[in-house]
Amino acid sequence: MTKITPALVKEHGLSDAEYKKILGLMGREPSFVELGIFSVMWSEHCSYKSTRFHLKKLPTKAPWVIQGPGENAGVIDIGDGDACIFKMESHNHPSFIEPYQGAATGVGGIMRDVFTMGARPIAMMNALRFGEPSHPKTRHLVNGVVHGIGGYGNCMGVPTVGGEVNFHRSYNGNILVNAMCVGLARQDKIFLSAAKGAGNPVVYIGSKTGRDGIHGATMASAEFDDASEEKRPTVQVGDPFTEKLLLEACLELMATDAIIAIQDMGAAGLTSSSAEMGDKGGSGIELDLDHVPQREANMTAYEMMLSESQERMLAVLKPGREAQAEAIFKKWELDFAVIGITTDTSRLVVKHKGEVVADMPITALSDEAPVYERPYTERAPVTGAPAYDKSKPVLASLKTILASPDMASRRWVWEQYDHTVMADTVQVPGGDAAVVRVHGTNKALAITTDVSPRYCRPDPFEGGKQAVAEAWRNLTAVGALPLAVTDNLNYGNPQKPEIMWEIVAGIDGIGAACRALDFPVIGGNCSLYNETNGEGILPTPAIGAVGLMQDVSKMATVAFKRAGDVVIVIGETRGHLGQSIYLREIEGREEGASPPVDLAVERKNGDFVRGLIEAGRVDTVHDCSDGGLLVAIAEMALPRGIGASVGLAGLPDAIPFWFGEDQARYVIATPFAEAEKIVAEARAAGITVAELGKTGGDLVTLDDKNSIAVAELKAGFEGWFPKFMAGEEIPVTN
Amino acid sequence: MKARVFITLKNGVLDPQGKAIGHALNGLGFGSVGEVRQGKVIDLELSGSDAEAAKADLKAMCEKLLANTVIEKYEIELKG
Amino acid sequence: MKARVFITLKNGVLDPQGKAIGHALNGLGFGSVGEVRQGKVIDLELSGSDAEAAKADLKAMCEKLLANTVIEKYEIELKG
Amino acid sequence: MKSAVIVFPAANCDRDAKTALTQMTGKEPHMVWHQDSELPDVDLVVLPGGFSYGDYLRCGAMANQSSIMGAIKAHADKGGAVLGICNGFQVLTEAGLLPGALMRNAGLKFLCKPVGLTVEETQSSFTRKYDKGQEIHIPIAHGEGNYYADEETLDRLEGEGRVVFRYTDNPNGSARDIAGILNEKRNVLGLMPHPERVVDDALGGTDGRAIFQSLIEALS
Ligand SMILES: Nc1ncnc2c1ncn2[C@@H]1O[C@H](COP(=O)(O)OP(=O)(O)O)[C@@H](O)[C@H]1O
Ligand SMILES: [Mg+2]
Repeated sequence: MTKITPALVKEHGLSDAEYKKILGLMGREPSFVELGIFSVMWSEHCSYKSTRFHLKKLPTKAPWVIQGPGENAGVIDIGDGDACIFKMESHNHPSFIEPYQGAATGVGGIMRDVFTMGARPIAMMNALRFGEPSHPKTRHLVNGVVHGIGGYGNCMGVPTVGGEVNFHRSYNGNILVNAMCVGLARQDKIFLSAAKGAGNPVVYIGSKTGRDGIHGATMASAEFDDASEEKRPTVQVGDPFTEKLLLEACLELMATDAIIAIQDMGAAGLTSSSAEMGDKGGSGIELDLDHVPQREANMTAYEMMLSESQERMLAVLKPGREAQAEAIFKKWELDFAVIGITTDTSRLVVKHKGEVVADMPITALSDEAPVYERPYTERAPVTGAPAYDKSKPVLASLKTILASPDMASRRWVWEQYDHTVMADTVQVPGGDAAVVRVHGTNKALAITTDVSPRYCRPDPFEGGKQAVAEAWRNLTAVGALPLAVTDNLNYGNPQKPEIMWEIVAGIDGIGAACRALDFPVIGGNCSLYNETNGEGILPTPAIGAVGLMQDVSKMATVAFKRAGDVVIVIGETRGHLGQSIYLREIEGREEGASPPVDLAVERKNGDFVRGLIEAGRVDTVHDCSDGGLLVAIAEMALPRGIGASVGLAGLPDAIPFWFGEDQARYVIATPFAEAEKIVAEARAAGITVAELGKTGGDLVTLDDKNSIAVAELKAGFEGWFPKFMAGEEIPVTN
Repeated sequence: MKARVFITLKNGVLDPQGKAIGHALNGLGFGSVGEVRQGKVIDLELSGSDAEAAKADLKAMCEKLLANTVIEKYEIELKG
Repeated sequence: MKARVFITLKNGVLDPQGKAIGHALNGLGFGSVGEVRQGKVIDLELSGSDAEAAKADLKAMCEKLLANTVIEKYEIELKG
Repeated sequence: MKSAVIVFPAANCDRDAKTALTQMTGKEPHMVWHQDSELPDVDLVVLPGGFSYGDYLRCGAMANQSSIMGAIKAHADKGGAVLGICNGFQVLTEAGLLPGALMRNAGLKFLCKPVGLTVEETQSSFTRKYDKGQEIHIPIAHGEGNYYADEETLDRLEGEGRVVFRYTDNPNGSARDIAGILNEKRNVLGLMPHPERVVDDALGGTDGRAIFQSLIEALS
């Protein structure tokens, strides 16, 4: 028997106080296997010990929420007996170590979270943050991550329809890879993870267990230093072919009524899946590891319990249904084994080679897991409007901004993702939100992921609000009614009070916005300790969100469609340059207050715009965010090469007007007669609105004076990414 | 000079391709086939004639580019 | 028994992957690198001990599945 | 027209093929499991796109070993129509039902985008509803669509009017810009682009329809 020494306890990431608590709960010294189980279940990754207290403050209820946080994914009602199931999750640390496999297994993991609930995945998104383009590692990481996401998602036959890519030096040593999966199910066919009842068989499905990623879960909760690149554990390798079989086999089994509970094996594999299922069902679980399908010889109980081999699921069946289930998995050529039974003891008992290697109360792993109200130090938000050079020419700045790393087209990325498979993608990447039809109907789901990390360091609260508001705005801009949110909270080390403050304020900001916009949080994921050598990332609370369109034929897109349309901006432009793209790209400074979000105005303006789209009165809409008004207009001109002539009489300061990042704004374009009515209606409703000019020609013209060719803007916009990647190394391939 | 570099997955690292190939071969009636692992072979033409220098170069190429040493190992063969 | 099968592109068939690797190696400062070709190596465990029979089997596996003889050639190595 | 779609493990465009066939013919196709050894009585067999067997080893290589392949060859021998889309095209070359091979894209990247094609041949049951020389747009989604055959084979394909679709702006390095070819008897077509993704107005184009309309006219 391995002796439990203080050093071993420390290696497992458990503090002295936590170990003392374990001794108390067990009433004895834990075995080595038990120590391993505690270490993963009490890790930040599985227990949310630093954030649980604060996450409780998020609004999670609405009449259309079928399942909020607490299950593998959240579920919402989208009418007609249909349900939409979605979740977002990070795979940050593994992707930094091995970008291809890290990103690929991230995609595989989040898909399992969604199909384990009975949904067929219909769309994938990914929110990516990399270090500065000039950092020697960046290109390699971009290349590997994009190939990994495509390699896995394309093979699964699920369209990857959008996401985000940002570059910032704070991610130089710690990239973020957040993947989101959206699935569809019937409301009467949703599967949960509560292993209710005693005497039911516990079955193992999928790939064999190997020594993959042992301690991955604890690794995901520990800070990096330069040496950790050498100490890396066995990286998990994704097998999308097996996952595709697993998906089809699970859906086939779910069509029967053999399942009591089912849960994917994600981080901390067998340990967390069995403990969570027992915990939720209020029952005990007894496992016999001798029956676990094994890929390698001589695996120990410790290794099997902690393995993070991919493409595996655990299910509890109704007694007597084993043969029926086995036949399905054999047909799909997957491993299937009965490895245990549920009990009425509320204990997790693990046997190996005839010996009991672990025997512990399940509540010790769940309810009793530590929860910390970590101390935090409030910091006043950065305030003030930064100075700027009034002499800079507006159109030259526009061109520079459109060709800058954070603003340039992401076509290089999304053309490597199959975004049209399943033949329901009605809005492809590049617009405000992806739109995917509900197969065989006229309904559609709009999907987006958003956060502006540059707003979140100067003002974590407003940054959190803004992330939600922007997601809501993007869904609105295509004509969808925003329904719910899944968050992915990426932050630094919560044991530092100044970082803990960023987390707390960020969650408060998200909560405030979600409440004001009727936009409940139905799931999420926290990734903490994102720092290298003591330097934290920008706070990055990514928001994934889904909205519903009743009639997809009314969908709006960003592209100008006709010459002669009137260009209108809805919402007030004050010229907020603080933390703007303009200031950073043109003046080289990250300064000033983050733009505040007035949630009441946000809602009013958005509801107004959505009403126009739903009524079929407007088909051309773009939300106005990163880069400001003129950038939004240019982005509407680029897709079809239709220009516009815009201006506003009596502008005192052109630069803040055209490039300020005031919130709650939309640009729309519509024929004259309709435009007149819309402006009048907006004014009557107390909504700020301005006519800026007309579409047409192949130039963007400002104040009837200066022009720039749309083609010239487009060359820069489309050119940056391919040029950046051209110094590219060889794509990772099989 | 000609060199051949083999790049194979480290022991213990899952090899989905190898697994699928083994499965297919069994299915085709090749019952004698046990574990299968797939790797890459890279054939290079090298100028110069110093074998030791070439080996050192090849090693550097593997570490820097050819192998993903997180999951792969490599072998180098010089063919004079 | 262990066997190793090499599958490489036939001469004359363009190998974009090999070309890209060569280009990248040159770019990394390995100026001595000339032509590069990439292929596959497949390692198999075989039961049985008859080397001749194993070779015949391996040849059949290559023809049937492992290689696409329109573009690829193969070599077989038995390692006892 | 009666049709069947072969279901290979992970050939994930089988549902898309089914949807398009149902929409175009008004009849659901038979979905045929790869381990079956017989085909139902059909006029058209579709080998769908996707990643059969994960594209492990070589695209299409393992699918070609399925039990159903014998029946597909027999169907083709008897003059029955066979349509291989993307991965299905790769399977058909592996099976020897079409000449040549599909190699990794010259740019080494998977590419998903609409591409321009010219219809080179209308003398086939697959393309009679197009105009000769017509330019159409159909999406591709593949990492290995770089068509290769030796010069002699290419000359023969051209000479016999078996190059059916050519890229207007070659995305993958294919020999002579080839996007789709026929077998000698002109009853087997393989193409890399996905016509089943452009039969519905909501999806940004309908240029794929004419393939199905041609088949309906020719086979009904
Ligand atoms: N930031 C968050 N906001 C809301 N819910 C969260 C958040 N983080 C985690 N959750 C919820 O906690 C539960 C456990 O999350 P997680 O361990 O990531 O699930 P899984 O193991 O299935 O991936 C999930 O229901 C998840 O939605
Ligand atoms: Mg889960």
